[in-house]
Amino acid sequence: MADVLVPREPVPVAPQGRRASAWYGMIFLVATEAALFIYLLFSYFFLASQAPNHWPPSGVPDPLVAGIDTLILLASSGTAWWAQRGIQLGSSIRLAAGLCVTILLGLVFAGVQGWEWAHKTFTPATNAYGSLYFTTTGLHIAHVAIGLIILAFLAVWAAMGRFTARRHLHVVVGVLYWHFVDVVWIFVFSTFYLSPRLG
Amino acid sequence: MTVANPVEDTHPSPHRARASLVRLIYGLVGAPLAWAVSEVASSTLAQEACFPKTEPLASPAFAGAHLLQMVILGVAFLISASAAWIAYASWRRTREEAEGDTHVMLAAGEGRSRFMALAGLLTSIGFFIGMLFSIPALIFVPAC
Amino acid sequence: MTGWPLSYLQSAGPAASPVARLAWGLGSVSVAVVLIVGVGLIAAIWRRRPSADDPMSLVPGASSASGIGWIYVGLAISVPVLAICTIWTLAVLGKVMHPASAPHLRLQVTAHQWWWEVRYPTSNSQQTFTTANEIHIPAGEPVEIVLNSADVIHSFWVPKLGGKMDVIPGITNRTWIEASDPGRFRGQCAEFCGAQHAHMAFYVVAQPRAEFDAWVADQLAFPAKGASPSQVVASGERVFSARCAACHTVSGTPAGGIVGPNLGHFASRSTLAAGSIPNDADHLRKWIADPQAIKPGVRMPAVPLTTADRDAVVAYLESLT
Amino acid sequence: MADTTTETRVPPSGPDLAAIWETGPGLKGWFSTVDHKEIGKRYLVTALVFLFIGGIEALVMRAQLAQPNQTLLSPAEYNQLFTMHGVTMIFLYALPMLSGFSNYLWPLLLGSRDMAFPRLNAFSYWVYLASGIFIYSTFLIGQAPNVGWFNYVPLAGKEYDPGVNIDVYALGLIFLGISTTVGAINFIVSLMRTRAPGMSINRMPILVWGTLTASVANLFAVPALSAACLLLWLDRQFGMHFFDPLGGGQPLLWQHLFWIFGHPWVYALVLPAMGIVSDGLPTFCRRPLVGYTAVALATVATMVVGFGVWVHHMFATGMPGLALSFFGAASMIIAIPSAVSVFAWLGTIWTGRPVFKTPFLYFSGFILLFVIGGVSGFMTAAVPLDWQLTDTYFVVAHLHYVLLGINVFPVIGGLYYWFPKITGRMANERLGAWSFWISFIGFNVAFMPMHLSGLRGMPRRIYTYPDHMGWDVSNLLTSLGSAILAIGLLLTLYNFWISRRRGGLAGPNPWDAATLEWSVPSPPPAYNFARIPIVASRHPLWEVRLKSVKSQSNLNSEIVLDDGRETPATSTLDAEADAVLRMPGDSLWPALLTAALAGIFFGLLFHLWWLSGVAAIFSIGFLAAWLAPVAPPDRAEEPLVG
Repeated sequence: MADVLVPREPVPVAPQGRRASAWYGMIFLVATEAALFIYLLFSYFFLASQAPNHWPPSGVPDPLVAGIDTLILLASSGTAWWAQRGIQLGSSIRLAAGLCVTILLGLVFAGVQGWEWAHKTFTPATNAYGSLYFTTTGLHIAHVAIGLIILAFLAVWAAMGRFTARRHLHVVVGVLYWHFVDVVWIFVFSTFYLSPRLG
Repeated sequence: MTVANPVEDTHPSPHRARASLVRLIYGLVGAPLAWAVSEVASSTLAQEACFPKTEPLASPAFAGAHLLQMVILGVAFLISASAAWIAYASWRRTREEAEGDTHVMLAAGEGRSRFMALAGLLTSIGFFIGMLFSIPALIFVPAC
Repeated sequence: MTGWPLSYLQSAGPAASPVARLAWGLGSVSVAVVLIVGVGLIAAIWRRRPSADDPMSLVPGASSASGIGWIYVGLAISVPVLAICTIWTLAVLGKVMHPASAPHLRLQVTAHQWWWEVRYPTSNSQQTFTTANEIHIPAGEPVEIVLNSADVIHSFWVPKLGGKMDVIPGITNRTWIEASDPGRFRGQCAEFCGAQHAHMAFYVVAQPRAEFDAWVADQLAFPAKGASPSQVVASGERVFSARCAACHTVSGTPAGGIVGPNLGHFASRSTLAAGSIPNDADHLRKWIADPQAIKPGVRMPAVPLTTADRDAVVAYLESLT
Repeated sequence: MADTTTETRVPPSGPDLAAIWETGPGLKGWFSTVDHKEIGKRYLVTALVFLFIGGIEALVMRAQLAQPNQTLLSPAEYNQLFTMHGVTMIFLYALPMLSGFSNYLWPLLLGSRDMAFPRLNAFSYWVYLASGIFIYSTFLIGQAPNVGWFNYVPLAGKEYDPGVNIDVYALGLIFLGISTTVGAINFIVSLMRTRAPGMSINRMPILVWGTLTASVANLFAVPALSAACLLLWLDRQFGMHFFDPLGGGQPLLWQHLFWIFGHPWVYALVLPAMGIVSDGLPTFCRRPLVGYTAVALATVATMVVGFGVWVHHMFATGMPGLALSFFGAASMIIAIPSAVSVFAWLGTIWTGRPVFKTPFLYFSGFILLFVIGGVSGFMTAAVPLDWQLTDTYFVVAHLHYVLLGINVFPVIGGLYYWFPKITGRMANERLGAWSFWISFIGFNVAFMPMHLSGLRGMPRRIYTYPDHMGWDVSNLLTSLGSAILAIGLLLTLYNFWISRRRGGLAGPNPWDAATLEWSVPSPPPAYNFARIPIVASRHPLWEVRLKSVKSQSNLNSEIVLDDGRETPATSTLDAEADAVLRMPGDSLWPALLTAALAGIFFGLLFHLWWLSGVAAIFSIGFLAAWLAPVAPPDRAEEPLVG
């Protein structure tokens, strides 16, 4: 009876990719983190809809700089993917290089974000909008920072030759997290920079 | 039960090829999602129409909220019905993958595909009935 | 009924009565469900005990009954009952959301930690007056209550006259009450609001229209009428101005503090400290001497006064009829 | 293939497996173990300790409320006590207790050797323990949380509560949320990947369905609480305005976020417990559960609806009646899946042959309490009636019927049920029966009159009450009943204490139960299964005798996997084996990481920013050391059998 349920031929040990527990674990970690951002964005829309006066109180933010920053972050997802493809083809060098470029792009994103912060006319304590803006983007930057730390460790491990074409689960899982950081930014950006333009 | 392939007989779902996973999952989640979205959307609409800012209004801020709520509910009914129909179709294709009729199925749950199909059918019917409970709200409760 | 001042199972007005009927109805359904399931459970348990002599009785699945019929029966009973109860509930909701006719009287009630400020606006803005912890309404008429909070969330609740309505800072909520007949109804803050949440009661006094109008006229008469002030009352007023007026207003006098309740017509109120103790000279003396002993945490401090000064203040306040 | 004569067998346990799987000796072993059974036991014991602490808090409050106008407690003390009672029971007892069951039982029920992430499992326990200590740390200095377990703003804001009382609440629940979240992920992935071959989703025990449902819900619900607590903490520490109407914030935002979390959470507290009953009751009725499909579905459906009813905690907030009606209707239909479960249990008893062992008493008593808690919930679902019922003792009675009736009674029954499996010895039946009847009577004497207090208008959360309100007798009864209930619970603890040494030897399957955990010795070996079972039905140990089951499970399969810590991975729906998982061994990193995280949170609480900073750096280091890539296994592929 074992034939169907238990294959006779050998099965992978410590499987990679989508048969690995860690891959599932990251998917669900991303799901719960996404929920966290959804609740923050819910808070934004809730307070926006109840605001007695105009919203945002400090005027609609200019999306130009943040928009360019968004493109930089999206590009970093591309380079992360390129790095991951590298190790899948067996190149530790390409992995390490790709990760370094990704980290660089991530740092640029964070720097531009810092510039944005410095040029805001309000602070987190000015009003609820300021609290929302700085908390949500701040929490996102915290995720970027964690992502950068992950990528840095991956780059170091890659340089140490810890990954091979067949063993690179850490890369797959870490890059998955980085993609999440990028995707969630699209929603944060749309909420804060684009949605006030709708009405 | 006579099955041509005795090896297949030991599989939890011998007829798994007969019902696609997408259809099984639509049968399972279609109605609950439709219900959840319609409920939250309708009450958000009611909130916005009557208590948009810091004071309750005597009459809705915008006309058509009531109509829109009915439309939302109607769409949700349609989605539930379609989910029920698709689940039923999956059930018909897979209901013989293990012994016993619907009652045995409900009691024992053997046959993984038909389990999912039947569960989808029951879910869809259940949430369809659940949405019926929203109708009196639209009839008896004033907009504001 | 008189024994249960906050019971809502007996109601006294049209905002509460349909709900009281609903409570009895749903309560009866609930009790019936519990009894039916309870009897079924006991019967099921005692129906067929396994016998020690018969080892076969312990073999799993000795009975081939699927038992699925139980679920069918359970659903066949519960779904229609639930549907009927939902329809009834929502019909009652539609009925009690608004009074049958638009209210003529609209009161501004502001909740404070831990007392109620009640403002009676009239068409003439000179003719508004403020009182505390005692709401007079005309019987047989709906009264709209406009609720605001001065600090935290409270909940306005007069069980015999209507359901709760939260009082939330930043938003204005509205509710209505109506007493079909004259009477005195206890109310209570129902949302936890800090140390003295327990002692945040108030009374609604429903009076026949004429009596109510007389009460309003009384409240509007400034300064409070009363016998020509005796010496002790006059001295009490001086002490009050010096020691109490920073927090309390007495309408019609220079005392104008806005932290504590307005004490105009103080003696006309039946209780002290938001329904905590009766309003009489004895209790008032104890209250002024040490409010924290009666209501620990209350915002009113124990103002150090000589016994003579305290007695004078008591006499003064009790003269404010 | 299967050993059909006894259905329970002593596996040919190889010494190799024991050497591979057993925890190392000494203190280091104690801190580094990743054995799910050890972790599960720690969860159970810790949760019982919190039940005990929460119970003492309740008894002190009941002494204060036994009669009107008592002054045993000051309002400040009372407010901390009722808050800590709620926080303890709801956050530190109820869910961790169920996690304890699931941690101990899942791999045994699923036919696996461990959870998908053994180290994460240890981590979730340590964080639970640390956050419990964290939350209680300020209790000792008299500054415990003091505005109720749902902590409404602005009363919880800095202006009205300037001490650390609320900071410890906000930070403590974020901290605990980490434990809940990683635990939930672990359960979900374990379910998806580490079931025995053949255990398709329609053959899983209901307890697994219950915990799965609760875990998925927690994944999406807990972030709402974490977000709310974060925003509150920022409001308090940095003058932000999320909940401050003067700065454009809204107190109601807290209530929405809290209850979006809170309602799914209370279902997470009961669904696994209902699963305990659905799995345990059939053993004592000598027949399979009636309507397995319907009950599994009802479990999931309850949670789906549970996500759409959060506003029923906010009926009195002034939201428009129509908006409330939709939530009221949704709250009504929750009764439908509940009815399915109740009638399935009734049908199981009716068509079975009930055996009066202690677990059966608790399980069948639970059914009645479930129905009572259910119908009072049905009454509060009625919007206009809830305007009267909410915030009175009627709701307090309801939630105690729900949380004690649907959580504590199944939990105690479950402890009696699996006590022989966990300890290898039988609990004392006589003491067990006494404990049930005393607990059951005490519970009802305490909480039935509480409905009456509520119907006569007694508001909740008052530290004292005047006389002549009609509340005297019912409150006295409640206080007496709670003391009786406490005696019953103590009797249970006493029973467990003496039976774990003196009880009769249990053997693998003392109840003649049907599921996989009873196929291994009691207590189970570190590796659980010497040979991974291949499952062919929902009743592997009954199928020979059950007429309705034709297929046969193989409890003596050829899957041994003794080349290291290994367990098979199977596909999610049909459980077809498709890989061999390499499981990590004992590790100190989870405990160390928890210590570092505790440093972060204590630093934030007492504004020791340097401590938080240093601890954060240590956290990153520990995490990196934990997750660093290890040498790959010798072989990339190996056969599962032969």
